[in-house]
Amino acid sequence: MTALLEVNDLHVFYGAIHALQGISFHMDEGEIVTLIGANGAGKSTTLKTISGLLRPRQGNILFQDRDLTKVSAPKIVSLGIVHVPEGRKIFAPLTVRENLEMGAYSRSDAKEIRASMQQVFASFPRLQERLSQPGGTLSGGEQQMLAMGRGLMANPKLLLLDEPSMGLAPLLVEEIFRIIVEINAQGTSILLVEQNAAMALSIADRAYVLETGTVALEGPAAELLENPQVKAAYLGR
Amino acid sequence: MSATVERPVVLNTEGLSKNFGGRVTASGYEGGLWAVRDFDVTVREGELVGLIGPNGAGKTTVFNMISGLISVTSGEVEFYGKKLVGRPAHAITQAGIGRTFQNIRLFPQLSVLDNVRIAYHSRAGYGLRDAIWQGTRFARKERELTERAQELLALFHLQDRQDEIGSNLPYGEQRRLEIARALAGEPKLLLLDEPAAGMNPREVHTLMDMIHFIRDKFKLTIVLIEHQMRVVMGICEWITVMDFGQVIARGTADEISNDPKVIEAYLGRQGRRV
Amino acid sequence: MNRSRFRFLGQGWLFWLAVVLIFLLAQWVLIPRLNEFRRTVWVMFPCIMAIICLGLNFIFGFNGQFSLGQWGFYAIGAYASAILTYRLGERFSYPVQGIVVQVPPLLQKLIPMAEISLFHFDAGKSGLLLVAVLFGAVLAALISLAFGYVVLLRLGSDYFGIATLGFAVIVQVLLINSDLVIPETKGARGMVGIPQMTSFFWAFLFLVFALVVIRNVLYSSVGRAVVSVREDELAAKAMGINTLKYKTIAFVIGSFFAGVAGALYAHLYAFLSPLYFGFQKSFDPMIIIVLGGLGNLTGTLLATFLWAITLEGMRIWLPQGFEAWRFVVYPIVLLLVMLLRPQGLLGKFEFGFLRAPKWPLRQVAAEAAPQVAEATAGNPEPQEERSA
Amino acid sequence: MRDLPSRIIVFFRRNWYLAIIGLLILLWLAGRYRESPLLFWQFIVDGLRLGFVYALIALGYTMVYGIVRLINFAHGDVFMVGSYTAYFATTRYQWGFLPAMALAVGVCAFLGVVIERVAYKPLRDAPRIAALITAIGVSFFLEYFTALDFVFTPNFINYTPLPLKITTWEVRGITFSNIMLLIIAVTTACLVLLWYIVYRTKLGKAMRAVAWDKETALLMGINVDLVITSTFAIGSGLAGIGGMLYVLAYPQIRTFLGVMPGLKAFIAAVFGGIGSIPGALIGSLVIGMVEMLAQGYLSSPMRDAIVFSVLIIVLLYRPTGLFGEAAREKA
Repeated sequence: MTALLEVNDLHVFYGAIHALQGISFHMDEGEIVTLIGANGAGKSTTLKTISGLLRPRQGNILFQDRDLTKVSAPKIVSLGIVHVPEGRKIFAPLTVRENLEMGAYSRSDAKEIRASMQQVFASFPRLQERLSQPGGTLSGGEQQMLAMGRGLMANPKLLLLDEPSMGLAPLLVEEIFRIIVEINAQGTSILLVEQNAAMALSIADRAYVLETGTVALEGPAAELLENPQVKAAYLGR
Repeated sequence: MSATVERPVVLNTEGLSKNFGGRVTASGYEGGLWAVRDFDVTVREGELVGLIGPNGAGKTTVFNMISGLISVTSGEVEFYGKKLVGRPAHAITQAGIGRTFQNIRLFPQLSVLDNVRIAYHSRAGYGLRDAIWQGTRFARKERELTERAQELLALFHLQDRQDEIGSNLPYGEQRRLEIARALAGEPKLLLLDEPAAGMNPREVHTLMDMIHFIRDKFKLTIVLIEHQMRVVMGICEWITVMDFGQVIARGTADEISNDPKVIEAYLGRQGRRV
Repeated sequence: MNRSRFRFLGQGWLFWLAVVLIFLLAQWVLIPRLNEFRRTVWVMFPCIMAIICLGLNFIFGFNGQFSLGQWGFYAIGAYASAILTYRLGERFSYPVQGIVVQVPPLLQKLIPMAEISLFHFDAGKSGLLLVAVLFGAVLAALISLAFGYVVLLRLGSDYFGIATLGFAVIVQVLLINSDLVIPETKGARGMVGIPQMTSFFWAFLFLVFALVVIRNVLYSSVGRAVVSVREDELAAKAMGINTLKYKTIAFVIGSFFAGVAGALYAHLYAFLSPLYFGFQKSFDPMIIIVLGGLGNLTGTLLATFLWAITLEGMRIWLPQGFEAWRFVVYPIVLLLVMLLRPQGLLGKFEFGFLRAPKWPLRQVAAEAAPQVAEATAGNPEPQEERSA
Repeated sequence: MRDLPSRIIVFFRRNWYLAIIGLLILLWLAGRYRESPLLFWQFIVDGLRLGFVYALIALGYTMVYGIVRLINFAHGDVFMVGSYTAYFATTRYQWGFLPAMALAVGVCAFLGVVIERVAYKPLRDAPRIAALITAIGVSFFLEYFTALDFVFTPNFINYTPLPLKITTWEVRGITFSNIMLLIIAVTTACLVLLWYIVYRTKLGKAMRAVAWDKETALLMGINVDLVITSTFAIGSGLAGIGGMLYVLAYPQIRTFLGVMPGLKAFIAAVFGGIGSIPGALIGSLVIGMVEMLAQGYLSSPMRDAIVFSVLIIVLLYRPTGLFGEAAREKA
């Protein structure tokens, strides 16, 4: 079986700053893979490069054997990769419904879009109650749900989640993670970037630890959870 | 904690509230969103107080109101008994309240040294005329203030970086520079807004040591915001928990982590594990 | 022990040498070779324009206030000083003949002047010009203080730009109607008979004056406060800086120099027309400082001269009958420069004296705070803005 | 809107000096009204006519500013090109009214797109001021290039014959013309159409999404470049219609014709709250009427000063214009 996503030797620069210094990893269909690491290790940069917001100077990204490094960001979405950005980035003046519609921008079949919306409501019933409310008036947790629902509206094969738990009450974090597992169970592969390494490792299949733009460690999530190095640096126990 | 009772009150807020988007009508505020409602806190000299809650709970809004960066809708802030509400931000800083920001706000295109020297501005000891003339008084005062800035930088291991541009520093150094800059204003009360954001547990640990160190060295009172319980548990003497703009609990770390209201609204059943 | 004092002067010697050399070269080599018109538009007018641009750069480039109203203060300076000298008129003239040096015949071949007269000037007129410049500049500064106090207090960024543009338009309209109150301005017809007193010496002197004052303010605590407002106004407030005060200071200083430039302009051409102070021209200083690079003094000087020489030079360089193409070529050049160098011609380069003085590293024996571990050494990811 | 009267009372109670100034102006106007009510109403009607034309230009400013935060100084000159297109189509080539208008829309939309691609798009990641300077540059270029002898020449052109017959009639002594009714009808239709596009179509929603956050819009699969280009096309097309209507009402054409209406429409957009469609309309109508009253009762040059003074005063008390979203208090 070929990998769903394969990242080979990725180098990315912000001006003169060498942010990614040769990152390689892969993920198979149906997996939850998580990238953990300190601030500045290059986790968000990796996601932005996969979704086409940043261009690598070297290396390639293969999605179902197709090279993404020359593909435009909107085209990547229509190929089936959706990136839910850090900090949710809700379109505040648009209503919840319009936000969801924007998620389905790359699709044109009205009937299927309606079906997707029903699916999103099944996962996030709270969104249905607030359909005509401007996105900016939702609470932090609801915004995260909207961001994820909006991502799902594109019917992705692969969902890139950047810090979904950021700034949420522990109570809500648990709910969000439960939903992530649920989405994965319905067949969407998930690449998860998390500050909250303990939570991320507890739901992931495999994990990569990034340090200063390179992959420092990799392995099954359960193993890393027990790794003394990881424990000391990222789990705080 | 019986000794704390005699210490003087540094900061006291009463009914501090902030409404965004509401309109003044003859009968008070109408509509809008209450970001903070009736926030009360009392902080005594030398204490280290934690303010926790999820994003959007209103913690940063409280800081912004205390430091005068946004207007206060109602309520009062007292600093060593002096009323602060209505005074401009720079006057509040000069009165002795320093702060840092959640998403580090350095002066991005200025050198590290200038970042700190700006904070010494109100103590520069010369004015526009001296600056234009560049006489001996200017030279002397400028040297004094630069040397003080360099000493402060040395304290934070940044002295070799003085000519570097602020935004080119790595993340950890930016955090330290921001704290150094806040200390340059010689505050009595320091407000730290999520100083541990984006740090791994090991870094958080050293950061907490540093916070203890500066509190003792500069005889500070510190209030810090955090949304991870674990970070504040170890070092804060008192903790206030906020959610949806309101205080839902206050007490010592132990009291908070066993408070049923906090568990229900914030931590969750297994929350203490996280 | 006074080393730091000498640092400030010490770095300056090259600058002052350059100033004197440039002056001598221009006065005795360049100017005699140019005819009256070119002398005015290529040498003297750019000096004046550079003064107004330095002022605007102080406001926009260093303080971050998007002001399109500089032209209004320029007009105020011009008219105020012109009215003053018009009224005082020709009564002031006390020529002073100084030492006249006869140049040896050999040197005459190199320098196309038969004699060099030192101290040959008109004391009365010079005094009158100084008073006029001061009057125009102070009036511009006072009006900017009042306008700034009302507008800076409440408006930011683009809205401030629009309000200041409005100010410039209002000033122009008032000038058109000014003959109702002050008959000698002759309103829309334009004011004539202003004594022509601006020489290269004065234009250059005031340019150096503006440059040194702005440079000195910039690299002091006042200047750092001014710049901090541009960098991050909120953080500046939290550092105890009265941002409103420093916005006002920058605005007033910038307008003061606009007034200086206006006064020199009035006494250069001896004719003022409200048409010249229209809103489309008011973009010129903004264009120049962006070309030279915001917050770059050397760049502003360079861009002003390049701008003036290109724009006026095209009158000569373009083939006969293509005069109308001047303003077709100019925007194309502008576009190309912006597309190729959006950061300005010089980027961050500054001429020595105009650069911020550096302080020596100092090893301080201080008890050090616990080191925060550097797991992140190297590359900060840009921090996402978060709101709470 | 229900509590508007009470809000106005609260406002004036706080800013009593404004109330006094306003009262004086009202008294002065009332005096003029008593002299000749007819003249007063005629000015108002003329002001409305002007205001409806401004609205078409102001919409373009507002849309472009909303999406790329750029004051598109070349917009007034696109408007001028629209006037010339309509003039040549109807006089030299004898086109009918509607085809000529369609041509003006097409030419202006195309011009807008070209300007965006050549002068603004390459600078999207550069400092905002760089794009502003190129906007000024494009404006100069259009004005002076079209003034060349082999293009439109620098001379005034009198628009004769007009493509439609002007009929005027008097209602109680106030003169109306069919041109005015045409202007009102066309502008209203454009407004409704625009409102429909922005709030009801996929493109319009994408425009609002792009205006809020370009990067996230990209992540949703929105072709941001295409959306921005469409915005320029729509805004410039509206300016084309405006250009045609303007020269029908004021039939003298010159290549600098767009400068003042462009500036006024821009002021109107800011006055109404930049980014807001109803704001652009209301702002334009108010500016048009203020301008006509100032011109009628004071003098022609004074009107620019009066318009700007009104703008500055409004901005001082509503820093984002009448209908602008309230400034977010950010910290």
